[in-house]
Amino acid sequence: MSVNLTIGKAINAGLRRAMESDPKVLVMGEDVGRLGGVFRVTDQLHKDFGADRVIDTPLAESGIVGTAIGLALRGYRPVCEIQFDGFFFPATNQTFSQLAKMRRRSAGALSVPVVLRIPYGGGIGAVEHHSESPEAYFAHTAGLRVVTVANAVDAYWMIQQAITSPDPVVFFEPKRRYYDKAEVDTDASPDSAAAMGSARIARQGSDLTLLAYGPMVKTALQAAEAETERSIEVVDLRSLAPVDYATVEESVRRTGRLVIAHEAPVTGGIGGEVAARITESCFYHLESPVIRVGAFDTPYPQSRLEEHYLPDLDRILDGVDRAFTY
Amino acid sequence: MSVNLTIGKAINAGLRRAMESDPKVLVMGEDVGRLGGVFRVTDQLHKDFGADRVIDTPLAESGIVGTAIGLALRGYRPVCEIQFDGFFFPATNQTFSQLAKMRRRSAGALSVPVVLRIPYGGGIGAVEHHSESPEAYFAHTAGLRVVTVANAVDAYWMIQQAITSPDPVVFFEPKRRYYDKAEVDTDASPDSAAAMGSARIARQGSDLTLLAYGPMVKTALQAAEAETERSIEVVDLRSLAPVDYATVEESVRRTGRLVIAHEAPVTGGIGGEVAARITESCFYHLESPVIRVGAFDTPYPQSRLEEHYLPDLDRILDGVDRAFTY
Amino acid sequence: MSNNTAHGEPELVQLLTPDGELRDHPDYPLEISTEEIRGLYRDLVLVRRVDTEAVALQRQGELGLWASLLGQEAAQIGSARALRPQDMAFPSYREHGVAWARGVAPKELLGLFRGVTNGGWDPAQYGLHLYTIVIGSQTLHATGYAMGIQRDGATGEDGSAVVAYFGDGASSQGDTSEAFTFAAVNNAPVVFFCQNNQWAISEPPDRQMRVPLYRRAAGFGFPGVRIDGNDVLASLAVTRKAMQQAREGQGPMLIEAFTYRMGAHTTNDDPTRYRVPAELEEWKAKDPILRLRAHMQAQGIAGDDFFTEVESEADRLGEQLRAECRSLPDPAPLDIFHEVYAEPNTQIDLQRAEFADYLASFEDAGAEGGR
Amino acid sequence: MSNNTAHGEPELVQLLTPDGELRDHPDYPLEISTEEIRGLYRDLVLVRRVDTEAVALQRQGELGLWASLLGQEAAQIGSARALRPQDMAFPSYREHGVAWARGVAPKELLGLFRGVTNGGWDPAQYGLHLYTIVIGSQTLHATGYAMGIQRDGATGEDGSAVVAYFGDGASSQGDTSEAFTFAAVNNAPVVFFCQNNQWAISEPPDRQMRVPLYRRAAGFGFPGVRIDGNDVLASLAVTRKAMQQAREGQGPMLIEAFTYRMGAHTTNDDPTRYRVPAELEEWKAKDPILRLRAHMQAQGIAGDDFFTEVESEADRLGEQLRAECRSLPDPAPLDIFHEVYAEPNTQIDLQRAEFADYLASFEDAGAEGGR
Ligand SMILES: Cc1ncc(C[n+]2csc(CCOP(=O)(O)OP(=O)(O)O)c2C)c(N)n1
Ligand SMILES: Cc1ncc(C[n+]2csc(CCOP(=O)(O)OP(=O)(O)O)c2C)c(N)n1
Ligand SMILES: [Mg+2]
Ligand SMILES: [Mg+2]
Repeated sequence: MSVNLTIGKAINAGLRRAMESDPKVLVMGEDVGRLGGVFRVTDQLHKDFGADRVIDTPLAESGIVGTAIGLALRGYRPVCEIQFDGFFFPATNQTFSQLAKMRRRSAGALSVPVVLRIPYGGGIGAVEHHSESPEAYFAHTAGLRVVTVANAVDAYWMIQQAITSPDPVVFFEPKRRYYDKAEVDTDASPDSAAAMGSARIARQGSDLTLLAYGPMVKTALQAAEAETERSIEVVDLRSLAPVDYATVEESVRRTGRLVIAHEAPVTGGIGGEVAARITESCFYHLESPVIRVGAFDTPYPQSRLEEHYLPDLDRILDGVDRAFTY
Repeated sequence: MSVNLTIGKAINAGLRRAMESDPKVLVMGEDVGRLGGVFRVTDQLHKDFGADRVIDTPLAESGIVGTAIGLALRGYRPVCEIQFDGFFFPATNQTFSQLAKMRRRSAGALSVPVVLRIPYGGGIGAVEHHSESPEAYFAHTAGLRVVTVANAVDAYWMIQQAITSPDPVVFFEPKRRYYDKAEVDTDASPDSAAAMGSARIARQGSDLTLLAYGPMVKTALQAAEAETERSIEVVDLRSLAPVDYATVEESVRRTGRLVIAHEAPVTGGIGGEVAARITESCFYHLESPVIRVGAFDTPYPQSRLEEHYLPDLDRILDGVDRAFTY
Repeated sequence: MSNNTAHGEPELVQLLTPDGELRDHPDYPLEISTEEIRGLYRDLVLVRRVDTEAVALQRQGELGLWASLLGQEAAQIGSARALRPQDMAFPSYREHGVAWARGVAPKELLGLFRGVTNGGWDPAQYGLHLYTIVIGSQTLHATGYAMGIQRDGATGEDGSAVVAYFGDGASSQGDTSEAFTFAAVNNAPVVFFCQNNQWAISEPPDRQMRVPLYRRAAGFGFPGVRIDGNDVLASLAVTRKAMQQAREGQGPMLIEAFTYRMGAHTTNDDPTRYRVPAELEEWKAKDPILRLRAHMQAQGIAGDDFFTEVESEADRLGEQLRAECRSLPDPAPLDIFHEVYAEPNTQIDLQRAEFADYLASFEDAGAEGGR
Repeated sequence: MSNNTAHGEPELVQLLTPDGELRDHPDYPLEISTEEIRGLYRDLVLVRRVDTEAVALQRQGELGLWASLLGQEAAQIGSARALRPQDMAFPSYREHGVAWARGVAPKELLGLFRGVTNGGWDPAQYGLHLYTIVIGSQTLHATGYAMGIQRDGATGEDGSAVVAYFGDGASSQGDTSEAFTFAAVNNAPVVFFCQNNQWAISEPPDRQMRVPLYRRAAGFGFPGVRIDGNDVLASLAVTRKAMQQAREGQGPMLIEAFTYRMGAHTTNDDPTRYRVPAELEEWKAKDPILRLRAHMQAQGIAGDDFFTEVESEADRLGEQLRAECRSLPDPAPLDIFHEVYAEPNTQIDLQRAEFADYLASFEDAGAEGGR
C-alpha cells in the first residue's frame, strides 16, 4: 500500500512495524509516551504498545543510554529518542565509551543493538542547543554506525534497518524536513529497500558531484536545479559511518569535481574526512580540489542569524563556482 | 636558569609559576592534592598553595568542569585535570555546550578562562579507557582552543599561555612522553616563547612534509632520521584549533608532499581536516595526495595489541613511501 | 509495573493560606513591612503581565518561543526578593520573575526568545546569570561560583551567597546530583531552589522521583524543605533564611517549591495531550496573586486605588513591552563571529573576512540581488 | 573551609564481631549451615590468594596492572554468595571475589590486566557482566538490565534480580545518581552494593560525601543500610534479603559495605603519599578472614585439618594461576578488527585487509624483518 507520508510519520510507521514484528523492540526517551515526543514521532505508540514498551524516562540522557545498554544486554532492542541534538552530550560517555565498545571488548559475547534517534540540524528558528549538527563526533567513534535520512522512503526503511541491525546505530533525523512528504510503499518487503550503508545518487549529472546528507540533500537538489550551465550530480550519502565510498568514487571519477555540503561547521566535519579520502583514491581524476560548504566554526548563533550561518542554495552554488575556477 | 626537565615536571613548573604570579589560578581534579595527580604533574602544589587552591574534587568529571565554569565566572582561572583521556566524556556537555559557548552567547560579557589538562594517547600498556586520543572531538567544537605539546620547553611555556588565555583551552599532554627530558630556561621572559597558536618546524627537509603533534612528534622525528633517501621536514602542529596553516602551507609548498601522523583513528581525525584544507590551498603544489597515518577505526585494543594499533616508525615510513608512489 | 510513588502530603511550609490568612511558622518567622507586601503584589502582577504579553507576542510571530511562568510567580518573586544585590542567581529558562526582581528589563528576556540574542544582559550587573537551557547544567555553575565566594572570603553576615533554580525534571539529571555533592563536601554557600511545577513537559513527577524531592537533600548531607510555592511569603521567608545560613557558613540547602505550571510547557507545547483540566481547576484555587490580594484587603494593607494603579501600571508595561519587542535590533550577519574567542583567532578571522567578501559580492551584484 | 563531614558511628549491621562472636540482628536473621560457613571461609582464603598472586605477577611484569581486593573479601564473597544462578551482577574492576563466587576462573580475570583481552568471559554464562572501568557507568547498565527482568516477567519468588557493585568514589558520579532515579521510579529489581573502602585512589570519603552514603538511598525513595563490610555473614544475610525483596517486587535497595582497601589503589599507586600507617593497623584488627576463623574455631565448625587443607588448596591455586597467567595466549594483530561490528563493515574490512597486506609485506621481506 502506497501512502503519502511525511518523514516524521514515516519514522513513526517504521517504528510501529518494528514493534509489531519484534516484541523485544522498545521505545524510550523523554516525553515519548502520551505526548508522542515533541515532534510526535512516537505518536500513538504508547497507547498501542503500553508503558512497558514505550517508556517515558526520567530527564537524564546518560540514564537513557545507560539503561538502554542494560536492556540490550538482557535481550531487548531499545530505540532511544534524544529529544534534541544539543541534549545528547550528557550521554557521551555511555555512547562513546560503553555502547560503542561493548561488542569488541567482549570479543563478540555481548551485543547491544541500541538505536539512538537524534533529531538534528537547524533552520527551525529555535533557541540555543536545538539546532546542532553533531554527527562528526559519532562518525569518529569506532563501534557505532551512523546514518541519516533525507526523505520519507528512506526514513521508513532505514529506521527498521537500524533496529534490526545487531550493531548500535545512531539515526539522525533532519528535523527541519520532518514535514516533507513522499509516497511510501509500507507493505513492500524489507528486501526491496536499499542497504542501510549505501549512498544514493539522488540526481544524475556529469560535470560535478555534489554530496550532501540529511537536511542538506533538499538544498543540494535545489542548487543543482538552479545551476543551469553545468550538469550537477547529487549524491545523498545516507550512511556517515561507514561511508559508501564505492558510490562516491564512481561518481567523482565520472565528474572530476566534488563539492560537499553539510550543516555542521566545516572544520572537523564529515566533509573533511570524505575530501581527504576521495582526494587520495581519486587523485588523478580530480580537476579541482574538493570544496566544502558548511556552517562557520562558531557556536550555532541566535536564530535570526541562522539563514546566514547555514549553507543555503547560494552558498552551495558559490562552492560549485569555486570548484570550476581551478 | 636552565634546568633539565621532563615534560611532566615542566608542566608542574609552569603550573607553579602561573599560581605564583596570579592568585586566581586554581588547580582542581581527582587526586591532584596530596597525591599530586596519578602522573605527579601537580606534585607539591597542594602542600605549597593549600587545599583552597589545589582542590581534590569529588569523582565526577561533569562536576569538575561545571564548577570550574562557575569559578571562572567568579573571576578564577581553574586548571582542571582530567585524570585520563577516557574519563573526559562525562564532562562533554559541560565542555562542549557550556564552556565553549559561554563567551559568544553572552556577547563577550562572560569570560570563562578554564584550562582542561588531559593526559592522552597510548603506548603505556594500560587497560581500557586509558589510551584514547579524543582531540578531534574538541577541534570540531567552536569556542575551544586545543593545543598539545611534544617537548618540555613547549610544555613549560604553553601551559602558562593556556592559563593566561582568556579563552577556554584544552591542553593535551602526551602521557607516554611525560618522562622525555629537555633543557628549559625557566626564568626566561614569557615573551621569548613562541605563540601558543603557532606550529613549529621541528626538523628541516625538502622532499616531504611530515606533520605530527603530541606523542607522534618523536616518532615522526625518528622516522625522518631513519629515512635516508629523502629529506623529510617535520612539523610539530602544537595547536590543533586553530591550526597554524601559514606554517604548514609554507612547508608543503616547498616540499610538494604531505604525510600526517596521529595516534587517533584515521577516520574523522585531525588529519582529514588538515588534508582537506591543505589540498584546497596548495592544490597546484601537491605532487601526491596527502597521506594519513593513524590508528585503525576500531576501539583502542587490549594493550598487547597497541604496538600494532598505533602508528609507529614503520607505518609512518610506509606512508612516506606511498606519498612517493604518485 | 506499579510505581509506588507515595507522594503523600509531606510537611509544607506555608505562611499564607490560599484564602489569604497568615500562619506563623516556628522556623520561618516573617519580618515584613506593609510596603514590602505591596511591592510583592506589584511584582506578581507585573511579571504575570510580562508573561501574558510574551505569550501573545509569540502568537503574533514576534517571538519564536516563550516559556510561560504562569502559576509560578510567587515561588520566583518570593525567592528572588530574598536576595541581596551581592548575591548571584543562576536561572533555568523560565525564571522571568527572578529576572524581574533582579532588575533585568523584560525586553532583555525577549531577545533570546525572539532569536536576536543568545543571552541578553550582563550577569554581573544584575546578579543574574544568563538563562541555561540544557537541563541541570547551571546547578554546577552555581556551585562553582559559590566556591569562588568562599575563596574570596566573601561569606559572613554581610557576605554573598548563590541560588540555583531548577525544575522537578532537572532533579533527575546527573549534573544536579553532582552539584549537590560538590556543594555538600565544600560546604558551599548555595541554595538549590527547585520549582516543582508538577510537569517536565509531559512527564509528571512520578517519572522523576519516588519520594518528595526535598528529601533528596538529607541524603547528600544538607537540609531540604518543601514550601508552598504559590505562597510568596513562604518563598521569601524560607529563601531568606537559607541564603543567610549559606552566607554564614552553614552550607547548602534545598528548597522545593511545590507549585504548578498553569500554562503549556512552552508555546510549542500542547498540554491537552497529557493532562486533565481538573488539575488546573484545583490549582487555580491556589493562585498566588489572589491569595495575597485577599490578605491585603482583609488586613487593609491596600485599597482599591492601589490595585487599580497596579493594574494600569501593568497595562502600560504591556504596551511598552510590545513596542520594545518589535524594535529589538536584529543582529548583523557578521555578529556570527562576534566574541567566539577573546583573542584573535586565525580560523574565525579568516572565515569572517571571507564571509564579509561573500556578502559584499551580493551588494556589488546590485539590484538583481546576486544569483 | 571547614568540612563538617560528621561521619559519626551510624548503625551498622554486624553479625560477626571482629572477635568472631555471632550477634543476632532482628532484620537479618542468619540461616546458614556449617558447611556453608566452611565454604565461605574457603572462598575468602582462596580469593585472597588469587589477589596476592596477581600482585606478585604484576611485580614480575606478567601483568600490566592489578587492582587488589585485599581487605574487601568479605563484602564481595558474602554478597556474591547471596546471588542465585539466574541473578546478574555488574562489577566495577576490583570485584575478583565476586567473580570467584560466580564461577569465573581467576585466569580469566588476568587477561584484562595482562592486556591480552579487554574482557575475558561470557557474562551470560556466569551471571557476571564484564568489569567496567569508567566509574559509575555499570550502575546504569545494571538498572536497565533489571528493567529487562521486569519486562520478561522474571520477577517473583523464584525470579531474578541484579546487583551493581561500585565504590565510595563512584557515588559522586552523575551516572550513579541517575541509576538511583531510574531504579526508583521503575521499582527495578536491582541492589546497589557500595564497597566503601575509605579511599578513592588518594581521596577519603569526606571528599565525596558529607553524611554516610547509605542515607543517600532514602532521598531517592528506597532503603539504604550500612553493614560491616568485613563481616562475610552480614554481607551474605543483608544481600540475600535485599535481592529477595528486589525479586519480589519491592524495588531497589542500597547496601553500603563499610570496609577498607588494605592495599594500594592499584599496583601503580603509592598510598604512602596520602595515608598514615596507623589506619591500616586499625583495620588489620578487623580482618574478615581472621574473625571467621576465630568463630569457626570457637564453635568447632572446623578443625586444624580443614584450615591446613584450605591453605594447601590455596598453594595449589597460586601455582596453577602463575602457570596459567604465563600461558595466556597473546592476541593476534588482526584481532584488532575482531567484532568491532557484527555486520560486515566496509571501513573495517578494508583496513583489516590493508593491514594484513602490510603485515605480510614484512614476512615477504624475509629474515631481515622489514625495514
Ligand atoms: C539535557 C536536556 N534534555 C532535554 C531537554 C529538553 N527539555 C527542555 S525543558 C524540559 C523539561 C524540564 O522540566 P523541569 O526541569 O521540570 O522544568 P520546567 O520546564 O517544568 O520548568 C525538557 C525535557 C533539555 N533542555 N536539556
Ligand atoms: C569516570 C572516571 N573517572 C576517573 C577514573 C579514574 N579512577 C579509577 S579508580 C578511581 C577511584 C575510584 O574510587 P572508588 O569508587 O571508591 O573505588 P575503589 O577504587 O576504591 O574500589 C578513579 C578516580 C575512572 N576510572 N573513571
Ligand atoms: Mg517542571
Ligand atoms: Mg573506594
